[in-house]
Amino acid sequence: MGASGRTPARGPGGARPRLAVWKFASCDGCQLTLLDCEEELLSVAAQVEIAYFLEASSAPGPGPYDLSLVEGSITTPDDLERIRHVRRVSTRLVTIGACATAGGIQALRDFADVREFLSVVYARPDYIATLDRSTPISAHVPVDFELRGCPIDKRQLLEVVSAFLAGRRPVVPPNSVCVECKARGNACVMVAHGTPCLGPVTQAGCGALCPAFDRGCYGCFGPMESPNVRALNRQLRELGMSTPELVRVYRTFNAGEEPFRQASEDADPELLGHEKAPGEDRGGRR
Amino acid sequence: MTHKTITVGGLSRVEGEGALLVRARDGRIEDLELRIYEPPRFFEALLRGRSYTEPPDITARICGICPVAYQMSACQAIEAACGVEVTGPLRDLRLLLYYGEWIESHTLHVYLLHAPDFLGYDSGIAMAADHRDLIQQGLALKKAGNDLVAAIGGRPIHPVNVRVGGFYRVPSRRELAPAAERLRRAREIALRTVSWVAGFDFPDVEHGYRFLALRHPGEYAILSGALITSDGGSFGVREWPEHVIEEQVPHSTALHARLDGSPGYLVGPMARYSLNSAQLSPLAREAAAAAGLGPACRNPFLSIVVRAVEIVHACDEALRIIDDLAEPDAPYVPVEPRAATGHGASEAPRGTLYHRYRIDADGLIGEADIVPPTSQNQARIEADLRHLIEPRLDLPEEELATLCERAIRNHDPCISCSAHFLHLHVDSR
Amino acid sequence: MTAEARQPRAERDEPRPGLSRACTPVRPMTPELYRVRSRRADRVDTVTLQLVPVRGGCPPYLPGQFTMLYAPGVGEVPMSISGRASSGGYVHTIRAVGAVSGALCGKRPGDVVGVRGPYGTWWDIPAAAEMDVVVAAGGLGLAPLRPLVRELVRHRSRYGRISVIAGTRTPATLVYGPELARWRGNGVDVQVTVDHPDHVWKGPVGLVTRLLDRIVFEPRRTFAFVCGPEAMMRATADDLVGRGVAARRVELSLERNMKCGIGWCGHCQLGPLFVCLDGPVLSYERAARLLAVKEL
Amino acid sequence: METVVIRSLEPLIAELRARGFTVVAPKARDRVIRMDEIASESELPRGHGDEQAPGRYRLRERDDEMLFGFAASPDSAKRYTQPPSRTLFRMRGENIEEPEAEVPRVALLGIRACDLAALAVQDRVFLGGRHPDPDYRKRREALFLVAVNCAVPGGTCFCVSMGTGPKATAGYDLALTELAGPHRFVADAGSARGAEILRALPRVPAAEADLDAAERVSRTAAEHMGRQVDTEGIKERVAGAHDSPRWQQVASRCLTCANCTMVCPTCFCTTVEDSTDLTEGAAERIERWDSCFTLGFSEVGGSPVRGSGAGRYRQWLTHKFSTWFDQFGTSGCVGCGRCITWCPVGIDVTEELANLP
Ligand SMILES: Cc1cc2nc3c(=O)[nH]c(=O)nc-3n(C[C@H](O)[C@H](O)[C@H](O)COP(=O)(O)OP(=O)(O)OC[C@H]3O[C@@H](n4cnc5c(N)ncnc54)[C@H](O)[C@@H]3O)c2cc1C
Ligand code: SF4
Ligand code: SF4
Ligand code: SF4
Repeated sequence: MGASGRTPARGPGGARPRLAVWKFASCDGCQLTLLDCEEELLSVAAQVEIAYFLEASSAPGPGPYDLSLVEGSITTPDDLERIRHVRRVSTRLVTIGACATAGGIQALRDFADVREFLSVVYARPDYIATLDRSTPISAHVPVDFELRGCPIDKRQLLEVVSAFLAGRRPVVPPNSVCVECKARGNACVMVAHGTPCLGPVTQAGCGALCPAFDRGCYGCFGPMESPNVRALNRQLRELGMSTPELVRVYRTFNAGEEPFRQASEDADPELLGHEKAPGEDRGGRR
Repeated sequence: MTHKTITVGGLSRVEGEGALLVRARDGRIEDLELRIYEPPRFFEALLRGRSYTEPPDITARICGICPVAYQMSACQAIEAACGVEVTGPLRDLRLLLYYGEWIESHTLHVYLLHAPDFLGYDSGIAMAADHRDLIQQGLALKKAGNDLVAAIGGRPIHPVNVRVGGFYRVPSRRELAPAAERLRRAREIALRTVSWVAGFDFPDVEHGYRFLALRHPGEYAILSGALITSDGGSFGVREWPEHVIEEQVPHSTALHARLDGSPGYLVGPMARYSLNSAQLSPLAREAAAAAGLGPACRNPFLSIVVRAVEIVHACDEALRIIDDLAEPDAPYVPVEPRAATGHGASEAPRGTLYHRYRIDADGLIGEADIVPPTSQNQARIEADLRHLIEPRLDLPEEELATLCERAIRNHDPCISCSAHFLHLHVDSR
Repeated sequence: MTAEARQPRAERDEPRPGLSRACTPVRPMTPELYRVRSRRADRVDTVTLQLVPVRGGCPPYLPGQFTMLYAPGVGEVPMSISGRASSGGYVHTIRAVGAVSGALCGKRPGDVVGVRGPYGTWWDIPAAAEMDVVVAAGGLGLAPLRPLVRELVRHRSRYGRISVIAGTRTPATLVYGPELARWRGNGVDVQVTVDHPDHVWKGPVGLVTRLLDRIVFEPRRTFAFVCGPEAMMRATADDLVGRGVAARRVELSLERNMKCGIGWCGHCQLGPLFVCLDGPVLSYERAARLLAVKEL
Repeated sequence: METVVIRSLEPLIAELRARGFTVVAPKARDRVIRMDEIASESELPRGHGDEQAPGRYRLRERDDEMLFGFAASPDSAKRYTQPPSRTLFRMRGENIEEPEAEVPRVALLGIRACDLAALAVQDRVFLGGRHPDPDYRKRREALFLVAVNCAVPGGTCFCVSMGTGPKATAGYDLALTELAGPHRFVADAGSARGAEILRALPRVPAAEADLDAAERVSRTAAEHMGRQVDTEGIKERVAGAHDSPRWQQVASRCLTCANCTMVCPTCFCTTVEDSTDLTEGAAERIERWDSCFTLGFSEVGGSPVRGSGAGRYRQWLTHKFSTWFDQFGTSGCVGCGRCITWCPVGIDVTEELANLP
């Protein structure tokens, strides 16, 4: 995969490239990020034809699209079909956000019984069509690039869009949050006040926001390129985190990312008892 | 015999995705469904077993458009359970954060989603081709809201600085200064926005809405208060479960909320305005009067004016708070868990948002209930549509479909925040 | 060849600490603009570009050196100089493997690219005088070797036997075909082997090292220049050394990640070396130990 | 110029500011002592100390009036000589423009002997080679350095082992030793402009007793190093330890998070990032801090040369204590201890070195 887009994305005859934004199970926050580019929105719109973006326009243009941004995870049988359609009509497909990239918070159902979840919320669960897993887009169709974050970062979104338009590799460094944290000039919250932090195992991109606000990173950008969760877990325990806390901290918005899943299971192997049998297909990726 | 089906598939310019299905026979509507594709995400279920400190971050993810609202209702519900009340400068900061979200969310709706309806464009972006300065001014206003949320919360979507009891760190005056600067300009834009939208052409409709909103003795209620209704009812937040009942109706696509036994009430800007307009800031009241709004508003198409007025109020109040913001002693008040149930409600941009949590002595959540504004308005929106369509069934289908979309957008339904809308795939027979 | 190339090796290996030079007005990280003068597609994924400076002249280079080539807005990568452009500039042969190389390959005559350099060490051609010369290339390793061979051919009489052995994936992926033929006509033994023959290929199949049996050289009086994938270079150098060629007379050109080309970014470190400054051309005597350490 | 005694730093701060320097000095902020802009002596962390251990830093109250009663702060001079990121150039059409380098005129008040040694190392990296960095030179020349000799080394300091402290011996404009009872500073100038500034301040010549007291401060500090390293033959020892099983052991603890390289005052590695502007197709390149702990750092042909944590940790330690000598004729480590304190899991270079064969 990777994003070595060799030729810039251009529509036929040098027309403006056509952009589409799709939504699956999600909170809308990631696609809203596009509308939150207040200073850049009109320039983006001048460079690309925003051809399909239901949140913003009631004139959906027909496919094919040069670049599709996909938000949300796959949780229903219909969506399973729809994502295949999206892939067919898109030259390049980029997933935006933790839902699309890792299954999102709704992937917590993977650790429980979805029927039971249903009955907690709905009196008549039988009306609800849902899959028992929340899976990332890449579990169903090939993806050209995955942009992390819950929500994604606005600068990174613009970077990905402009990189795809210019035909270069997006500059989205997969290293730890610590690199950004130090560049920003934060004092490490773990070292300076013993606050547990997932920064060392989490991918950069947010600009080290949480430490800048005196709290530990909670991993909303998912695992960094070479996360040593075991080593971090030892330290987090030293700082006073209990086993259930450790399990919970990895089971939030990126629970479906393998290293985080692993980390939560490592933290408490016993918790595995009443969950799915090991080895069973987890519907994840990699 | 005429038989007519109107479908508006892929409802646009609403946050989230939905569709409308209307079946009519012989000039009468037989069936009207506002369909929501939003797949269920089970927040209430996945909150069980989590720590009482987690709902602000977790429930923010219900809706990327009003995450602060979720954080505020969640914090207050948990604090109520633990017997803590956040007051003074910390409460002021919360309000400030909330105003930021109001400005952002309302402006998004007014400029990019709703105004194009009145001016005949498909989108705000398309509108920019002819009205670049207008849209740019709207974007600047929106940015002022976002910047305020980011200055206090770290980022506009899913802010990181909110915790049960207050904040992780209190931003310094220096950090707030640029946001304040932008707000001053934003207030001017907001005023211009009111007169701009007041000049739109509005269909002459009025509905006999039954309104529900918070009321606070000292302010135009946003962060907290008690509930009041337009038919004179009032109750405390903790009595919510006795008054508002959510039902799953087989022939409907959503959990329908009933207020004191009957369905079809309305929350949101029109409700707030009609119940509390006297408490708006003087500047906002002036703007409302100049725009021709009376003390109440029952024409849903005018909701865009009400939103604009609320933006003025938010800018005005935010500036007032910033100007006399005191430094809190600590960024948060400690909140110790105890076995109890807590209720919290606040006014999200789209209306009253209620949370309830039962926690145990160790702070683990046993039960969570979240009632978002859109699910409360669902039945009322359908009723609006019926009224609107039935006399106009002869219109060309496309025109009718457009009208319906507009009528839905009047209520700015945020479908993704409907934590438990249904995807119904079988009709009732 | 410029006079510098004739300098003995010791003079180019000055110890750097303490060495200082007046600052140039232009930042060392800012490229000069060059225009694509001509473009030749060598294979499906490989092109040769002639680049000439948009203004001013271009600094002299020595065979083996590289430039940092910038595809505007896409990125900058190291590229060996594979010749001098006829009107004073550089020739680069580029294979499209990723974003930057792909963008460079897409450049057309008239387009502008950025160039910094030339950088790095060069083939020690003077040291090969009077000796048999073995030039071994794997794939596009032929690119930095091309100016070297041309230099050898130009002064053919200074050297003993000259052999060029080249390995390539398939007959179709061979670069510089016509030129190889010309070298052959100029007293150079040119041998080519392929990994995957097609139906017309009649030549040898397999690793480049197997060609060593097919050429003639006197190991004790031989100088070898090797460039290709690292595994190929190590195998070839080991083989040559095994046959009695002194390791200090075997030169390799190494590839490492480079972001600056001038020793600032640290990416190209190989133990004590910066490949951009101390390489890319290194004697096997120095390189063998380093390449033997995993993940150095 | 002779050594003098000054009573207060207020005149010095005022003089520096009058000469157009932004004065940057230690300040207690965010629960650490950090380098930050100050306008007056009152902003210095009087009565604050620190406690440093592997992976641990705590601010402590001191029961005296010392202004500099703590060890190395998380910030070194690196941020001012080599900013975390900078724009290299912009290209529009066929035009390349180089933005003026930002050259803050900063007086660093309270930097330590190890920091000065680190600046000397950086000078070799950025100015000593074939390709000196003109921007670095400008930034470097714009700095005014007021060193303070360490009185209370931290638990992770080992400058004595590295021969870089605790007393500043070169590379400063002014050097101060803080003395108590009465509270005063012994000051001497290390440059002409330092001497000039000193002459402008209210001062008295240092008495024998002052000099003795200052000497005692540095001697005591030298005796209280938190850590030590046996530097005998260290270059060869580390280089020869390629195959030690110790790398695997440390890799099982190392997070490959890169904090150590970010806080290290001499780590200089950077990467570049190219971007294009959506509006007008203008291209830009920035340079930013990078680290040998990232995977992209050594990526060739799509995969990293140093894929394992062990390989990356080995690169870092070997570079600092061995190959740095080959490249720059000096050690890459000045013994400031920052990498030990700020490693979130407390990996200790001195311990790792001691455990190598
Ligand atoms: C001194 C020196 C001289 C050189 N001379 C030449 C020369 O003369 N000619 C020449 O063609 N090359 C030469 N190279 C190699 C050239 O520099 C590289 O091919 C170039 O840097 C590739 O950059 P890129 O941006 O095009 O590819 P990149 O995007 O960096 O990708 C490079 C490779 O990695 C793969 N890749 C990229 N991203 C991923 C990913 N996410 N996952 C998996 N794989 C990925 C690509 O498919 C490709 O195989 C030389 C290198 C050096 C150091
Ligand atoms: S290696 Fe560690 S102790 Fe040495 S200079 Fe760097 S940060 Fe300081
Ligand atoms: S230790 Fe690593 S980051 Fe530091 S200078 Fe060396 S290679 Fe660069
Ligand atoms: S040694 Fe420590 S600070 Fe450095 S990369 Fe490893 S864990 Fe991070």
